Amino acid sequence: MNVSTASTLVLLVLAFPLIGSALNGFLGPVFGRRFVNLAGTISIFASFVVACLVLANVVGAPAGQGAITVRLWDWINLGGGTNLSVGMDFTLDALSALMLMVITGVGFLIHVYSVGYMEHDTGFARFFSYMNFFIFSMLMLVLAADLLILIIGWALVALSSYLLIGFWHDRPTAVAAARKAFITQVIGDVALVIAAFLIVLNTHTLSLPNIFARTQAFPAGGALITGICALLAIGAFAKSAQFPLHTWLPDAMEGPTPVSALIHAATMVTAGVYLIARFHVLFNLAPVAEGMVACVGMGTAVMAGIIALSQIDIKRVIAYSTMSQIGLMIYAVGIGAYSAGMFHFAMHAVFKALLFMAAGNVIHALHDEQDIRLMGGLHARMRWTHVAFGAGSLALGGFFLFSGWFSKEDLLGFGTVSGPGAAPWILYAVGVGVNVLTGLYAFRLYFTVFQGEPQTARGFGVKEAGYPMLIPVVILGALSVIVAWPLQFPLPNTLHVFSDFLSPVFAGSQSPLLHDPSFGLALVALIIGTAASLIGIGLAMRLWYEHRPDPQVVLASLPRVIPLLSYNKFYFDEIYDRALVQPVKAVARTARRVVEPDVMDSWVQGIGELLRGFSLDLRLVQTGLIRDYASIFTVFAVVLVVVWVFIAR
Amino acid sequence: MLNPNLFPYLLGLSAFLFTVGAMGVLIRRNPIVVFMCIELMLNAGNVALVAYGRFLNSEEGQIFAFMVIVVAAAEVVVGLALITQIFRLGRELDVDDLSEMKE
Amino acid sequence: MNHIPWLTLLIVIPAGAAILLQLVPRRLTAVVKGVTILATLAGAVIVMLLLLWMPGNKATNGPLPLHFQETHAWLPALNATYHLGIDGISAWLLALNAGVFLLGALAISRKTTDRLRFYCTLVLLTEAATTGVLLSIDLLLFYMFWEGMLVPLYVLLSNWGGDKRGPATLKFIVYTVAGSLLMLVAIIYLYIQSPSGSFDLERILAQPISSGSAFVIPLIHVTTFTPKELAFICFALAFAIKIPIVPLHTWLPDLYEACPPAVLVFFAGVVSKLGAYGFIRFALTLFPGEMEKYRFVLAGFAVLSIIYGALMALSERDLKRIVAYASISHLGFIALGIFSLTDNGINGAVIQIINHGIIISALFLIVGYVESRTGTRDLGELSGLERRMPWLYFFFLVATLAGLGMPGMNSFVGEFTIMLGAFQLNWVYAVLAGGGVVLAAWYMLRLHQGLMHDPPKPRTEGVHDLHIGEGLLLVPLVAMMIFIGLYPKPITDVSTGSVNTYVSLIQPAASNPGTQ
Amino acid sequence: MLIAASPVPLSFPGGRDLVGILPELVLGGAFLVLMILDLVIPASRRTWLAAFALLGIAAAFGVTIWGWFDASSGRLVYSGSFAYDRFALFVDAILLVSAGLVVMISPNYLNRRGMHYGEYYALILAATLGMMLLAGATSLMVIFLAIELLSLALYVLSGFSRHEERSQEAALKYLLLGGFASGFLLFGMALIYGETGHTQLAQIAAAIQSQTTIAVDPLLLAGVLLLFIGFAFKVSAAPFHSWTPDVYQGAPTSVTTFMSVTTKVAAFAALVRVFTYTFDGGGTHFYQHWEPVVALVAITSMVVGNIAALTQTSVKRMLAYSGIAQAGYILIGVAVGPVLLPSGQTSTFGTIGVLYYLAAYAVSNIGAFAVITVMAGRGEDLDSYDGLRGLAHRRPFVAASMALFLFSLGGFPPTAGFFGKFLVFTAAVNAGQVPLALWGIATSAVSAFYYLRVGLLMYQRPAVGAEEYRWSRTGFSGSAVLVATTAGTLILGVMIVLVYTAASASLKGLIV
Amino acid sequence: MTVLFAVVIALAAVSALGVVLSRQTIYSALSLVLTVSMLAVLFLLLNAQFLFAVQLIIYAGAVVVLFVFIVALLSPDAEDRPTLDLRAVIGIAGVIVVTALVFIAARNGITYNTNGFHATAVGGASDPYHTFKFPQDTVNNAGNVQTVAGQLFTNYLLPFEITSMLLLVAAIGAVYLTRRSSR
Repeated sequence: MNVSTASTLVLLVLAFPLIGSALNGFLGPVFGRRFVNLAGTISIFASFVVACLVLANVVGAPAGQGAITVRLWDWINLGGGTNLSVGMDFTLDALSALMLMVITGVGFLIHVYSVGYMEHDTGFARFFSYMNFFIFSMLMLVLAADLLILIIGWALVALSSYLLIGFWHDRPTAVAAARKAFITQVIGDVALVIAAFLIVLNTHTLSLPNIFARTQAFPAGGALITGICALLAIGAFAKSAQFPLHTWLPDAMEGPTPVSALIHAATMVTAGVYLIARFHVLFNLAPVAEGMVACVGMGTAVMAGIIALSQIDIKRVIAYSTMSQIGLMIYAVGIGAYSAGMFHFAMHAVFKALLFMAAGNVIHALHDEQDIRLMGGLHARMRWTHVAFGAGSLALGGFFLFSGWFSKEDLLGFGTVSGPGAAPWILYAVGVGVNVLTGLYAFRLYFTVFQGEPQTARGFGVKEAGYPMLIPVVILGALSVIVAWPLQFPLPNTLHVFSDFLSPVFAGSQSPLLHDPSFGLALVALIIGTAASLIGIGLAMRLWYEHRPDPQVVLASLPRVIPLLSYNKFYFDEIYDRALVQPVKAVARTARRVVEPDVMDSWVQGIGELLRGFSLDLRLVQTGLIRDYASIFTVFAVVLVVVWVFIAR
Repeated sequence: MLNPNLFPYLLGLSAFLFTVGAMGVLIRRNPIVVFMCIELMLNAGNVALVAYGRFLNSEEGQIFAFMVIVVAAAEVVVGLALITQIFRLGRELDVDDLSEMKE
Repeated sequence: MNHIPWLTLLIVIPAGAAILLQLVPRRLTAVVKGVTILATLAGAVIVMLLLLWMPGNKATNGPLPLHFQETHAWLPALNATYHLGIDGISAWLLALNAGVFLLGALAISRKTTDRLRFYCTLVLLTEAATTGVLLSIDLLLFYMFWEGMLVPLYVLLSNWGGDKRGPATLKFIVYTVAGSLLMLVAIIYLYIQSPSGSFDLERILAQPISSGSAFVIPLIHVTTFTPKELAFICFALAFAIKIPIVPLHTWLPDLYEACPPAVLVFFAGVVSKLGAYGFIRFALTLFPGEMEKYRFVLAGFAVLSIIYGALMALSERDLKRIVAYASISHLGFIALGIFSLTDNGINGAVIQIINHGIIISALFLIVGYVESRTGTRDLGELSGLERRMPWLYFFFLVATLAGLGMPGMNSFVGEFTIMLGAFQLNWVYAVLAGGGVVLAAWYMLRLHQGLMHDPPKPRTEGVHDLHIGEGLLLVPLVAMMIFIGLYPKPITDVSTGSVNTYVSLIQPAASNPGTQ
Repeated sequence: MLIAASPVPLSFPGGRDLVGILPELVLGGAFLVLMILDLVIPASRRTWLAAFALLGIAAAFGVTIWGWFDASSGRLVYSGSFAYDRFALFVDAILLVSAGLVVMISPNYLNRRGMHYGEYYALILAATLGMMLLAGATSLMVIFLAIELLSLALYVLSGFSRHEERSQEAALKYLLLGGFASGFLLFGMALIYGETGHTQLAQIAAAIQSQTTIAVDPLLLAGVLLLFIGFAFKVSAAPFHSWTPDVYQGAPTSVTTFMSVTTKVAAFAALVRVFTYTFDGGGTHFYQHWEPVVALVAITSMVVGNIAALTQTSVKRMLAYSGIAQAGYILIGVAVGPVLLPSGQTSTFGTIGVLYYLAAYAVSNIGAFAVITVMAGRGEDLDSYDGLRGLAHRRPFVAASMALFLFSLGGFPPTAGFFGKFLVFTAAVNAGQVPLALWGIATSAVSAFYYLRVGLLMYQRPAVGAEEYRWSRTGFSGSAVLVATTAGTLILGVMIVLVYTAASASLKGLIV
Repeated sequence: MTVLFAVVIALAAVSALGVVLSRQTIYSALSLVLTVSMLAVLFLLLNAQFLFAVQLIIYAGAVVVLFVFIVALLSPDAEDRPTLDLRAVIGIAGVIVVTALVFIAARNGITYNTNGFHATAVGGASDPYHTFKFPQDTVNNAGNVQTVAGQLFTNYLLPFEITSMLLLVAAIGAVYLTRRSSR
């Protein structure tokens, strides 16, 4: 494909959602609901079509021609060199094409779903405007060929997430959650910005191709490159809700469910994975940073899994599962298994969006009830949803031949061959544990919600959701079963369409942590992993379906600390509040109450008071008595003359 | 005839008259007396002028002194007129009483 | 280029209009306002033309990249000349100046402003003065405008505004006067010391001024500053007070609190930028060595302003005070960019000067609308306005995002480049400034959400949305915020050349990346 | 030191001498005629006297202008006791304009105060005459007599409201302290005469310059300083200022207007002539002996005046203190003395600064006082700050002009005051006396506070129900004066060249 | 001759003290008469005959008499005891110090320079000041009124004329201030 086509495609794919957003925002309130529904969905569909064209172009491109970068306009030019010079650059290659497909595809389905979900909400226009705007910014993120442009997209998705989390702005909790999410994102942005400084000052460019072309500026494994990668990773963690910066994601569930499905499951939160994959050239130069990333990813996976086991809000459970799955992806890209990570991302996008939308159906049917303890027995009353949710859970749990299984086993398989020393093995072992955990919480949710008997009167009266909300669910349900089959099989030298598709992107450099696994080893790993998933699912079945043993009993048998930590999310919110938020607020308060009046302004006031005092004293001297005046006169005259003339010499 | 060493005594006298007059202005409260003290000061000036003129062998001193006497007379006229006017307004003859405006 | 004295026109038009206004009867408020708008509009148009005709980066024969120069003898006895000129930096400040005053003129409400004609007269005189500050190259002329600006401002501030305006105005004037008088002494010193014996900046720069020998405190024999350094410190103080840089800022919040929004639009929009401009145009050119020597200290104070202003904005409850402290924080960024003494930093400062002018005007307009509708500025009594005023919500949202340096918005461009420059100075400054950015997100959201979200409170029940006129005032501002965010190149294309010249005045040691 | 003086040859005054004092002659003639007229003109027509006085002043002004071109290179008249040079004529012009303005605002005011008598104008003319003589005096005798002439007239004028105790008190204070001061003045003159043997400034200068060593006769120096103290009293420079606030407050406002300006102008002219140009010692740095004292007094005045003004609540007293401060600033110009530049020629910034400052001060201060004169209600003075509260809402233009005058006094561009300050500061820095300039800076910053505070009062909206001061109508002459002073303040602030060149030109012909 | 000087000077000084210290206003006035008369005599001794006359006529004759009138008119028996307070003490000290300093300064041509004070006998060669000499010329002759007058009406005409103006102003002022406000 040539530049002109590429730029047309880029413009189109970006323009549709933006136009849709503007139409909905400004004209939506005027033209009403139908207009909004159409504009909102069609714009995304159009963009999806363009994405397909892009994919076609990329796939159809001759070898080595798959990647193309277009400059829409010069953004800023301070003379080049260390002086900033940036263009509005976008790139089309396999990676961005894949992202485009997932974002627009899943995004379109979720928009369709939203039509049903938001049909009773008065703010529909605003909602669709925001959603379209999110798609736009997400596309900008993934298409950006310049770090600065990428940062813009990076922040714009955070913005739309902020807007959507706080969509119901009469709920103080929603508002607070939105603010929390946004500020966390800003921290990530700052990290990215500083990384950008280091990059531009050393490579004299911010355009991604040039950066990757000028890696000789960084001594491999040096402090500089490690720092850069660490900063990039922090940005990724903030976006992907990884360990230190993860607390915003569960609160983000305050937003409407489609939002959770689209932003906080399928697309935005996985941007971190994309970022690291995109910057793999740099990461491959910094093994330390890679290791850090891998550990954080795996650690988050475990932590989130443990927390997910004890949450009672249906959406939060899924949210933590998301966090855990993303942890795995991060682990993958950390150890250098980029295509595996991206594969899991794609699969996860499908089944996690599905799970959220199905959960949305449930919530909707139960009139906004989110407490799973009050659910149950929905399998009979919401068949389609139940089936879809089940499929999704199986995929999530990594059940044999479900999409999740392919991607997760593929990913863990690479874990076996990552890096020197024992650490990788430990990580791998933990990964297997995560498999078990996944099965557990996935099916705890499934069983408690759909099996058993309804816990509340309302549970008996539930009805299946309407078509707009059902069709996407069903489609995704189907996909989550079959989508992986033609793409990838988790064993080397078998089916690897997907990795081949991405290989031109990652062929450039190879992570020092990773070497190709032998077939046998991969097979063993595959068996172990599959077994682990089955174990997890089975355990869940015994505990929450057959109640043999009853979960409460098991819980009681465990040391109290584990459920406590798990239920309270390891107290992260409290710790941050005590350690960061309150101190800053206290400092600010002191600044206003003490520093401003008593320090900053004090010397001004002081001088004023001083002069006033002098002035009053001078008034006292001015007694109005002639003799006093004459005395003053004489004294000073004599002093001046006598002292100056006769003594001071 | 005239002893040059006399000069310091004349100048000393003028300084004495001047300072005494100034002290009088400071310590006396009756405006009329204050006025007299001012006259003393002017006279001190005259003494200096004349003495200098004598020893300088120039008549400027005398002429200057003459002018000063005229000035003194004029000042006295106006001053005493003011004092009587104030007395008419029913004020004490006391400069410490004239302190309506202060600070 | 045609021989019309454009720059003189820029000064004369508002001043002339001010005089013309006296002929208009008081009652014809429409005419009064019309004349004001026309005058400001004419200025804006001229500035636009100048920007178009601006010959890119072509440096002129003088030491400064000046264009459209006008030089006439003014005080031959003192070698003070009537010397006007603009370069890539002042051109943009002029544009901002003209735009903001046009906005201020449009924002005048004929109903609520009493003594409208007097008001308009003062506004126009202020514009003339600020324009003069931006145009004059001759130090004495500059000082005349710089100080003379206070006269109309004083009358303006002491006549319209809140209850506490009296003391606030006095504080502002005395504070500023103290600073500028110091500058006056410095100017005189330069005049006496410069071999050319002239007040004309270019003539002074032509022959460098010897820094003189440092004063030594007797007895303890501590070597203090050289005379030239002291002169520099005087200049720096004057400009720092005007910006203002913490800890010289205490006049600002009180004043902004007492100031009517229509005045704030151009007061906060332009007047506070003049300090920054002074740093670039005069401190940088006259004292390159000293700037380089003290850049770390100055940058430290700038960072202090960023953080401190942010913290104060985080803890204040009065809307105007919040915005005031926010503006202190932003101005800290501008100062940081200048003190980094790098192309990036100074270009960023130029961009940010424009951005801040736009943003702060918008914010103050919005605050004004809110106050006029709800009758309060207490954040605690306001909430849930989004339902009542969706349009205001939209404009305010954009302004907020711009204010917190949202990438894609205008101030991100400025802050990014500034922080890059600061990073070249020393990475610590950039990191601290980054902390300031995070705090900015915090307090801007606190302001925005506190005003817009949560269930409405009694005071915010019955309010109505913006009038079309009010909205139209905000539209261009918001448009600019977004446009500059997406396409800042036009600005920097004009400014870069000049900035290069200014930076090249500093020893190379200052401008190389000091990162590793 | 003594020059053995044989009787000098007698020189009989002739026509050239009369030409030399032509402006003074005209004014003196007007003075005499006016007294006659006072006898014949009925009481109800006294405004005619004002008109006539104005006429006389105008005539004298015209003669002065003619003299400016006539006396391009000045000459000494009356055998060296009076100078007919541009310096004197420049100062004369300022004095005459000020006197004219004051005469214009007087009739209405005096009528309202019920003391409209012909003597008023006579005394004003006499005082102006004395000041003009002082401006041109080149002999200690003439200086002394001129000072006494203007003082006597002012004593009576400040007591002009005969039945008001404040006025009488002010007059007596002024008289007693003035006499006291003139005692010092006289003694100083006596010492100078004795130690140099002459009363003519030219010969005194010669005598001082003939003494080439640094060694200085203490009595001579004492005389110089006493002389300076006498002048300092007249220009009301701290610490010899104590009389000023009381007298300014007690005297009728129109009189205060007159003396607050003209006395300073004349006395400073004499100061420049005597100190900067006579006692400079030519090559022998004699001025080093008195210059520090002058600088000290200057600093004291700036500090005391400005700080004391901070807490005043009476407009007249505030302006009095501001006058003290202004005297300090002008003294800077005197203190730096003549600076010998490395290039060889002497820099005259100081003197030009003094002259410019005097002109600026004249217009601004007369304007400020004129406002409170013409605004003063029937039978009382407008004195307390409260009297100005809300003025801007009743009389916007008067208030605006008042604000302008205050700005000028505070030294803000583009008003006249700025350039006066600027020039004296330049002179100080030029003479290497940066501390002096810095004192000026600091105090100016302080001064902004109280000047602008008054402005705020005027622009305060009067509280509902609170009764306002009863301001009088401006009247034609009053508005004319305000317009004139406003215009002057602005012109001196913007078109600096006019006065600046005049001032510098007036120095070319300056002779002692 | 010298004795006469001594007596006159002493009397003048004492009577001056009398002016300041006497408690009755009228006494002050009378001692002022004595002072001015003594000064008149002094002038005579110093060959200033004209001044001698003027002093007697104007001062003793007019001024002090005016004083006496006013005193008699306004406060015939005003008690004004000068109190010996701090002010007075300082004043007395001032009197002594200043007089002494002036006397010394006049007696020895005190000059100062960087090395500090130098005192040399009056008329000494190293005394740049006070080298008095008395050529027997017209000025110092007895009866030099003519000379003075000649100077007064030629070289010093302007000051002389100014005095006339001065007296006129004084007259106007006095008349204005004291007349009953009938007109």
